[in-house]
Amino acid sequence: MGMIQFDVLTISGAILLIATFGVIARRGFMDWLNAYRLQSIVLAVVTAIIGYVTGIWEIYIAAGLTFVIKSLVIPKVLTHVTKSLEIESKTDFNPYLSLRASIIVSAFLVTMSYFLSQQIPFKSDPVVNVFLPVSMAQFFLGLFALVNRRTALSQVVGLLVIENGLFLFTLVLTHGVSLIIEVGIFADILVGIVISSILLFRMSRTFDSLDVDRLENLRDD
Amino acid sequence: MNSISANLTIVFLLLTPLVGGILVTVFRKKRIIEIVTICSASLILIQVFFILYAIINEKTLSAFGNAFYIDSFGAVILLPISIVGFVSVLYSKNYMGRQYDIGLVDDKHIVRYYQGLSIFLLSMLIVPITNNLGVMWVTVEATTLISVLLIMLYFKENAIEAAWKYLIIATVGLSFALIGTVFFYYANISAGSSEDAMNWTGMVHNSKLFDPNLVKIAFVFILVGYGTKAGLAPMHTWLPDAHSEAPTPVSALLSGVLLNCALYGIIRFHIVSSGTLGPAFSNQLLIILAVVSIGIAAASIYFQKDMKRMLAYSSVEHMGIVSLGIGFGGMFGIYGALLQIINHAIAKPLMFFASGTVSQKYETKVMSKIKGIIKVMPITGALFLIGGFALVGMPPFNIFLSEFLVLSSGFQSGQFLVTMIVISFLVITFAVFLRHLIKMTFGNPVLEMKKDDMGNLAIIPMIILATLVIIFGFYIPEQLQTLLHNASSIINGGSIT
Amino acid sequence: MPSFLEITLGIIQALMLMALSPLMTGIMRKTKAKTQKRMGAGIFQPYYDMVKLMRKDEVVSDQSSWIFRSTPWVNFAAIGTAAFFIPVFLSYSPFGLVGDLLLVVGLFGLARFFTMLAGLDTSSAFGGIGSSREMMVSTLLEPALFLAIFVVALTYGGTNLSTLVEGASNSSLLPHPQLIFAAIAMFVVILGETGRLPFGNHATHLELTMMHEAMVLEYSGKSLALIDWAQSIKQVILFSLIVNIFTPWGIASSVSAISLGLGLVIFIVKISVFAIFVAFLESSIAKWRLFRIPDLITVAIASSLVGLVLYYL
Amino acid sequence: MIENLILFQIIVSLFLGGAILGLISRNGRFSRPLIFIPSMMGAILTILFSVTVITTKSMSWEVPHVIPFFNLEIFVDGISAFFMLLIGIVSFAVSLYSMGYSKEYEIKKRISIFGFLFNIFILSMILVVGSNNGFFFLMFWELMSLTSFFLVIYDHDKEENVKSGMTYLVMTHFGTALIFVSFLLGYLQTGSFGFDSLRTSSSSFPHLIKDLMFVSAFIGFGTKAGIVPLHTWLPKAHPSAPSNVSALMSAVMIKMGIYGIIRTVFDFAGFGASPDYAWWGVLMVIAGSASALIGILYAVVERDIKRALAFSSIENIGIILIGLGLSVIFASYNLHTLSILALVASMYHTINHAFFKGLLFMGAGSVVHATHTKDIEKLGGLVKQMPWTSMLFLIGAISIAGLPPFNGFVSEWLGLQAILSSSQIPSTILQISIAFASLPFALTIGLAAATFVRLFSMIFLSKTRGTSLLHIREVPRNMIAGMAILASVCILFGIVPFLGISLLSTVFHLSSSPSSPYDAIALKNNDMTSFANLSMPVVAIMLSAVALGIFGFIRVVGGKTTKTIYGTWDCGFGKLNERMEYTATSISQPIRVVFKSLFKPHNETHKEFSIPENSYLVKTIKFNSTTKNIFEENLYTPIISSTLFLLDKVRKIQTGKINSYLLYIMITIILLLIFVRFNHA
Repeated sequence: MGMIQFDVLTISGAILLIATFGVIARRGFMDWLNAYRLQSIVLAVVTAIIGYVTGIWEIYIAAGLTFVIKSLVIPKVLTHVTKSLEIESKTDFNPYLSLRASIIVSAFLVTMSYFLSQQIPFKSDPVVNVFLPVSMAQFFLGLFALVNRRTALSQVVGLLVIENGLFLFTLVLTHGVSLIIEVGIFADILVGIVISSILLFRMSRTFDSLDVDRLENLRDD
Repeated sequence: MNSISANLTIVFLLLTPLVGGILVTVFRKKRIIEIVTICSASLILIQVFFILYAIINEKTLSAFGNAFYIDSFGAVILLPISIVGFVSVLYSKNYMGRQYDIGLVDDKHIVRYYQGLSIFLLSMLIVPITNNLGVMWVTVEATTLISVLLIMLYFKENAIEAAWKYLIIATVGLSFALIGTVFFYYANISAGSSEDAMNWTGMVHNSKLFDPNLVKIAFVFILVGYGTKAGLAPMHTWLPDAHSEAPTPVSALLSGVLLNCALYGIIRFHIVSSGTLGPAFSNQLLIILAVVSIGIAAASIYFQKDMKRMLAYSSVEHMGIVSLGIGFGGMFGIYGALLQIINHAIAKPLMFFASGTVSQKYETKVMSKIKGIIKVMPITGALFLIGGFALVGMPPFNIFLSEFLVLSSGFQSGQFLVTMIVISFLVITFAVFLRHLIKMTFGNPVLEMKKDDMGNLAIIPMIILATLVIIFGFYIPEQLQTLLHNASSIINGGSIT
Repeated sequence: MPSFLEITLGIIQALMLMALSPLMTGIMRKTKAKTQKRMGAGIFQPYYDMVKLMRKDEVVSDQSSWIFRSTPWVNFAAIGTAAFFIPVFLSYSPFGLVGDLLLVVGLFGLARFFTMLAGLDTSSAFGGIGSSREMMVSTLLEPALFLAIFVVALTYGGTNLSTLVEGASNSSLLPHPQLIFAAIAMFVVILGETGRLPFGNHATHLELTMMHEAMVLEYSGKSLALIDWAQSIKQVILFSLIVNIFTPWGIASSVSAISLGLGLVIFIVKISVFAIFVAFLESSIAKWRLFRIPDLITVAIASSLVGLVLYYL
Repeated sequence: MIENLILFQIIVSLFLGGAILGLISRNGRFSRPLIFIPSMMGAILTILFSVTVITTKSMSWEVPHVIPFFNLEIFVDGISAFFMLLIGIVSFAVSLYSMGYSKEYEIKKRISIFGFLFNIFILSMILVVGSNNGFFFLMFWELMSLTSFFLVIYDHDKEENVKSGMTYLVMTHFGTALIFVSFLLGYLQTGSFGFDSLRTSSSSFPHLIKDLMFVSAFIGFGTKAGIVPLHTWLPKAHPSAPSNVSALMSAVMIKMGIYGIIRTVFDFAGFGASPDYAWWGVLMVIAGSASALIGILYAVVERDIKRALAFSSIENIGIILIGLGLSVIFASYNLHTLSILALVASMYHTINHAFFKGLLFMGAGSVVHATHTKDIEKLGGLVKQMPWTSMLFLIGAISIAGLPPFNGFVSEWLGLQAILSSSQIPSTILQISIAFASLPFALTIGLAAATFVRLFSMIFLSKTRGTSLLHIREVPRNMIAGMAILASVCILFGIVPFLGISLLSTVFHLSSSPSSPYDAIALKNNDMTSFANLSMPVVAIMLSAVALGIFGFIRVVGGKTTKTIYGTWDCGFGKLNERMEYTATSISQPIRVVFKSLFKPHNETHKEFSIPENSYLVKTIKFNSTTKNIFEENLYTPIISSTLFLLDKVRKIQTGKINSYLLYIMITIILLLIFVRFNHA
């Protein structure tokens, strides 16, 4: 393949990573959602690029799906669910780590995922070489967001980021496995989001807050 | 058996719960849907026994090309699913009926409950019979979602909390599992396999050619991922919450069957990675997690106030013992582990049912408030004792044999230190678990209650299980023995024949 | 199987012990009286007392049961039987085939067991005191006695009394220093077993000093006679044991008229001397506090342990 | 021997039948016969069976493939048969006794459950000594523990019964774990849990393995046998259980521990005749002496009849262990005859203890049955109301106190002789230390006499101390019969030791066995001079002869005299009442003072003065004296509390914060990845 493609891949990967960082850095829920939407769009583009590079047509479908579901449907659902809530409960005022600290940790995680990818010997497949670490990084950053954030909403978003990472990861390594599985995964995620939004709804009813600190009745100490 | 009949078998097996669910949605009358579900559950039971018979005779059964593939190991997992599914449905009638009578749930809930139950069964049935590991992952994830729905059936605060934790942690965990799966797939691809690269059969076939480093990392992801779902410490944290808050029949299914499905995933990949690296690698990982789980369970049981939480922790312990057996390896170890899967799946639902009935009678799950069960409800009390003693591995009940085998294999494989540690943990667990059990069963009830056992439909499922518990204590049928032997040879050799 | 003559001789020895026992008591009483500057009764007084008691009617406590009534008989039977195993003037007793020193100790134990029960049977506080003290003392004496026996048995090769005494008579004490210590222990044990000072005092009926008397306080008439007699037989048995084991000179080792006669005379002399010595000792010391007695017994135990070590080293 | 096999199967089915009949007979009129007659028949057949096995040849039975890997192997050789004989005799007597005893349970609660457990309990003991495979051994062993546990807490209305049952269960399970470890070590060597393979190849094990096997098995079985300091469950469980059950437990069940130790030493752990193994014996002797002394010391101050009996069981187990240990020592120095002597001593004591302790527990049961109290401070004067019970109890007391002419004396005589023979061990240090070990032994014998004088007199003699005797009457006939059986056996084995010794010599294939009941137990020195002789029949004859003689003599000399019944001498005070007589506490007071370091007695006196300022006119004095159990305070409590402390730290990880949970997962994956990176397995 040509130099250009490679550059395109690298650049898009970089953009994706930055978008992910954007998601990590934001506080207010709406900013989150926008960041996530942005990231999803980038993801869709990346998917398309991969499709172009590898020349497997299913991947275009996947890209389309991604664009539709992730950057349109899910944000819509979430905004709908949280319409009734007032702004405070949607904003994550005090995560466990300060912004600066969390950036450092994320940086560490990114390096770790690159390191991890080094462990895995690959045939010289540029797509994999570029995007495997990116997807891993996305994954771990999402996980970190889950660990770090205190409101249920932001945890949902963290889940979504993880899921994006997964999607990219699967895509990169499998070049679109048998489409059934892709769809299955998609469906699972979608249902998961729906259920969690139901839960969010209920939570806001019962606890009139989405603060996960409220969810500490079940414990042993 | 030829491919057609094989296909039919599978189709019927999967259709039964599906149709059951649909019927439930169609007529929304409580009595009817109860009967429908019971029928479908018993149908499943019968079909599973049929399949088992087939497997015992001709080792494997594959349908739709290689999409579905059942070997002895899958059958071993299939058996508890059907049995526990049946008894749970049977028990649900009485249990949910009472909840309904005291107005805790309404018709809408009942319908939703039985729909959920059917789909739950369906998804769990797919896990051990599918050949495609990706599909397996999808179904396991599906079980999570459905069980979350079942847990948050009636929106009590704790139920919501448990559901939330369960959802988040399980999803995160399973995402690890997906990564692992894909890694394995990639390893398979790069090993040069073209089609059915996601199929377990294919993977085991090529496992010799896989890249070791990749497999190592992949297995770690699988272990953490499915381990989260299987409740191996320290990823077990969701388990006590979910099990304690779910409706009792669901808790029985969760701990009796769902955990096994997750372990099934681990063991499948364990076979593959043993094919590549030899068993030593995955064994030590399994042993580490197992010991941690058993220890944490032993520690946590003592301080529990809630009956079902205590049972949940004992599930953690038993999952630990199973993976310990697999980790120790050897004929004894693996056989013991498989036997332990079945035994635990028999004994734990018994305990859950008993505790469910008791907590309905006493209107609390708090153990300190429950006294003198044996006086208030003699039969349930006796069954409660049987289940409890079985769970702590007391002969002449079933779990004794499997634990005996597992521990022996520990010495066989030269893991003296680990075995001694585990034995001491088990002694501690014995003491602390029985302490709660005895305190609840004997003594005098705090307030005067009339003596009854909450109806036959509450008793019968327990009696079925209790009989199995006792019989398996000192007699295991020939067929089951052969089945277990084949299964353990599959795991042991990492060979498919 | 021992010959008829031997058996008769053995029986004669036993009967002789029984016959002699009151005399010893008398001698000791007389000695004490002398040392206390009294005239004192004649040395045959105990015989007269016994006959008198046998002729008297009894008073039996209404609280008491058949245990109380049967005790004197069991008591005498046990101690009387013990008498058969003791070599007196003949260095072996044919009953050595039947029993040994440990059996003798056991028989004493049987007697004591019933005496203690009888003391408690009448529900009088005196009996209680006696039994509870006897309980403690006898318990503590047991190891001392056994260790002493241990030393002796090891030295002379057996708890069979015939073997013991023969071995003793054939060897001199000098090569066996451990026997000295054993003798000390044995002596203390004898004082305790016979309830003499500093353990208890036969002379008084003061509850501070009573042990044996307290237990048998309720007895009268025939029963009392039996009890006293049994007690004095026990005393003689113990005396002759210590005498024959530790000063085995002149005991007859063969059945011939001269040696037998000689042995008899020598035995009586020895045992009387010993009795007098005990009496002197008794009148020269005071009764000890009950909880100082364990110290004395400890001394006994210690000395026999020393004897043991000496034997092995 | 096919007949034996059939007989055995009949026995098993009889007990099972009794169990099932008990279960289905729902407290009906016939429930007691339905339960206990099968068990009686089973017991008789067991006696028959074991006797045939002992006299003819061993029986083996194998049922393959009931469960994977292990076959149900039954193998009854002499030793097993010997213990089966004990089980048979005792359980026969106890079943007979229970016919009457368990009547009250019909009113109080379900006797049917009791019958079920009772039968299964006896059956499980038979199967324990019969089983020839580690797995099934452990299975029956735990079955035995489980059934006995339920029997202990059978009267579960009382909290403390359940508590003590719990202690028992946990401790015995701990023991089982150690036994399991010992089997595992054997399995490691032979690759099978079958006892046969152990027997054949155990001699070739490495020495370390042998030692480990022995130690773990010794601790494990010792827990069941109740050796100090693993004895704490015993004085708790026995009083809680119904008396017939505690008779079975104390007479037979704790002997299973002894059985296990014998098997381990002589069969499994590959004991060899070399001084390397002497320390096994030394360990046993030390443990035995400790148990004997401490057990009896606690018994002598105990107020509760059954607790006192339980403590004395600990003592007797100690004596048995001393004998066993001596025989091991002798064997390891290749002194064959001496080791036989010691073995016979300890086994003889095993027989005896089974009999008289069963008898005594049944006696205690009758007392409780009649008076409904176990506190000897409240008893007294029963000899007039319950002549039979008191008579039989007295026989038991004399036997256990080791006094001639009853059986206790014979075994203790043998034991002492064994200790005396220690002078032939070619090792001075051992000689001296064993000689010193005779000190606690002798002390124990003395204390045992004291204990049972106290028990008997406090229960049966003089005036009652609390409960009124009005409604107390003798127990029903079948209970007396049950006791009488064991009592007569006690006397028999005392007066005719030939029985026991020839039994043992056939069981253990001993070279020297007496020919006729009349010739004495004769121990010889090396120069064939007699070391010691004992011929109990003659002793018995002499005792009676002397008694007759003196009776005649006195009649001749004293002539005929009358007996007058009159009040006890009261110094003319005139109002003797039961509050003035000696109490159980006051009787044992001197001993309590002498051994105060062990009891740590804590006395407190409350005085009330009729005139507060005047401290001379005392109205009431309350005296309260309590003794502590130093083992629970200084050994068990620290261990348990420290364990709980650790557990408490561990379970804290369940914080309830979902973030922390996710963090665990993250950390786990990272750690595992690092682990994988840096380990090259």
